[in-house]
Amino acid sequence: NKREKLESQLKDANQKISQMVVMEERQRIARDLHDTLGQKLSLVGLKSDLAGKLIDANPEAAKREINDISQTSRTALKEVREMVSDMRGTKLKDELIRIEQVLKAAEVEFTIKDETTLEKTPPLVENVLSMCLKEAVTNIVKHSKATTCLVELNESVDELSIRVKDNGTGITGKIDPTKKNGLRGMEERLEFVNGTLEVLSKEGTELFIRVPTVVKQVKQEGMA
Amino acid sequence: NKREKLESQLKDANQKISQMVVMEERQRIARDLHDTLGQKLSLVGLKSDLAGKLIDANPEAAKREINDISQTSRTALKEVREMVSDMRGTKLKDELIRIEQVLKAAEVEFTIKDETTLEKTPPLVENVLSMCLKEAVTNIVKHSKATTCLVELNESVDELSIRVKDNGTGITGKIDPTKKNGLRGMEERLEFVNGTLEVLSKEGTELFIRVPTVVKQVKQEGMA
Amino acid sequence: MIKIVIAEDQGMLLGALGSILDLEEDMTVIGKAKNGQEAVTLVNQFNPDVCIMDIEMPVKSGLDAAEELKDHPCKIIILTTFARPGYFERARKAEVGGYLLKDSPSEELADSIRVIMKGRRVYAPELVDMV
Ligand SMILES: Nc1ncnc2c1ncn2[C@@H]1O[C@H](COP(=O)(O)OP(=O)(O)OP(=O)(O)O)[C@@H](O)[C@H]1O
Ligand SMILES: Nc1ncnc2c1ncn2[C@@H]1O[C@H](COP(=O)(O)OP(=O)(O)OP(=O)(O)O)[C@@H](O)[C@H]1O
Ligand SMILES: [K+]
Ligand SMILES: [Mg+2]
Ligand SMILES: [Mg+2]
Ligand SMILES: [Mg+2]
Repeated sequence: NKREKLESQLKDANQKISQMVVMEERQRIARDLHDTLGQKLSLVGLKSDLAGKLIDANPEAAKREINDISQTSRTALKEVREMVSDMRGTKLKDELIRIEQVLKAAEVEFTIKDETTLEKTPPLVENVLSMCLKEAVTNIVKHSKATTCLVELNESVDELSIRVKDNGTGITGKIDPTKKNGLRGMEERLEFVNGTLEVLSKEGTELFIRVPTVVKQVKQEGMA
Repeated sequence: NKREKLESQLKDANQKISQMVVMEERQRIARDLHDTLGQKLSLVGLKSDLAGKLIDANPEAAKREINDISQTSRTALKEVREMVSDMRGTKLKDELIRIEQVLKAAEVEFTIKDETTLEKTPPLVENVLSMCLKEAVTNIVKHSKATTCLVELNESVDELSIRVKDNGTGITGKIDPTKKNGLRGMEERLEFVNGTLEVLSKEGTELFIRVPTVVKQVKQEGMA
Repeated sequence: MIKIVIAEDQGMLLGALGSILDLEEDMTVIGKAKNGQEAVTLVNQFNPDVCIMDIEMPVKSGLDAAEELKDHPCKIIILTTFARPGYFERARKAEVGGYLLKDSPSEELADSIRVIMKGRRVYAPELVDMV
């Protein structure tokens, strides 16, 4: 069967690409790690030895070493945190804080209803949702002339949803998909985690974003 | 045109998967980093403050804290080192040096003919080839009773090849694929980069490994 | 007395290494360099017994300096944090006395220096493994 053969080739190809990409990414991270952390951890090791030796003969010098250790380890920790947060993408709860600030600055009245714990939400999904929320609010500020914005997050057994509603002009006119990336980008990334986007334009604009709780990595259906 | 449409869908799918995989991999590494390094660095920070405070009142207790710091920082670095080495994969030229040392230690006379620059070889291919070379030489040391080993590397416009030849017993008897992983693992990984493995057993053992230089991410021929 | 020159571009590390080795009774640090070029100059000027080198430094790397000092009687010890492809091989070819981890405990570092002074070579397995 031609179609089956094709699908299996596709699966193979995907697997190869995945592994290749993972390796390249690891190498990049390895390089980063090397330069920032190795040096600082070596320094802490050496200085602790030094402090140990100085403690009886010269307690003041030992204190200075210990002080350096404290500083160095905290700088290193900060670097690790930054690296980790870069790698992890944005948490949804952080994005909520950010959009609150953005809307406040734009003098749009903000209401939020958040019933989610996000306990079982995979990081990838959170990342995609954060990105969607960010774009939705950017659009409100840029295009809607709205005075209010409502964000509603819900979690059920099998799905997570976000509603973003404004009382502005609504989406008027045709969207030129070759020029505008925001809404299309949202759709594409959502598709990625089997999610959907609905856009309603009536008494303002309403976006309804839904993502199933169990993420399937590859959509096999309807490929050919 | 159906076939063209299909190929473009395939390309899209591959791109999406790559992105997803990178994100997941980053998040996995981020978690590891956070757990291993974050913890230890926090501990070092706390203990250094404690040691600073103890130094006058109780220098012996301060020494114990300092000792912990020394241990903790070195363990952390060891963990980073292991993570980096897991992440990095092996360069072929490095593996060549390593096998030279291994064969020298095993008192097998080693000849190498290397005409390659590997300038255009993708890291994944290099990694697979290094792994094959490592296994081939491990087998020679473990099984062959050989006194000589020849490794020949060649690069042409469209392929990279490695020949590994020993003057030992040759492969005798049947290989039980449920128990032996080395040769099978080589084949599997080579397949991954569209490569092939030939095994000859005659006046010793000869492995011939070939990988096309232009790694097509997806085999386009015979697709539809 | 074992006379030592240290080359390391990270200031705090240079200071800590210097102090720690100076505390050993049979060792004295006679010079500190911030790069490979300064290290070569100090070694030629003061003829130390041992020169401890970081690898990645500005102006001239520790490996370049080690190669330059290959025929000098001073024993070179390379200190590094992670294995990088090709580094070990270069160190070996430059016939360095030691190729050690920067974070090796200071007792171990001092012991290695004494062993290397007797003409033996000491390579950290963590760095050799990954060649
Ligand atoms: N909340 C909204 N209120 C009113 N109009 C909107 C709203 N959101 C989107 N639009 C309209 O839909 C168009 C498409 O939005 P989209 O986010 O895809 O592109 P963009 O914001 O113009 O550009 P980009 O996001 O690429 O910077 C906008 O140009 C705007 O006319
Ligand atoms: N160079 C060789 N000379 C002689 N016999 C060999 C050689 N290479 C492989 N063999 C034989 O082929 C068998 C299969 O090799 P293979 O590498 O697949 O498994 P293994 O080395 O026994 O186990 P593993 O690699 O999983 O540790 C070996 O058990 C050995 O009998
Ligand atoms: K001294
Ligand atoms: Mg937009
Ligand atoms: Mg084997
Ligand atoms: Mg340096």
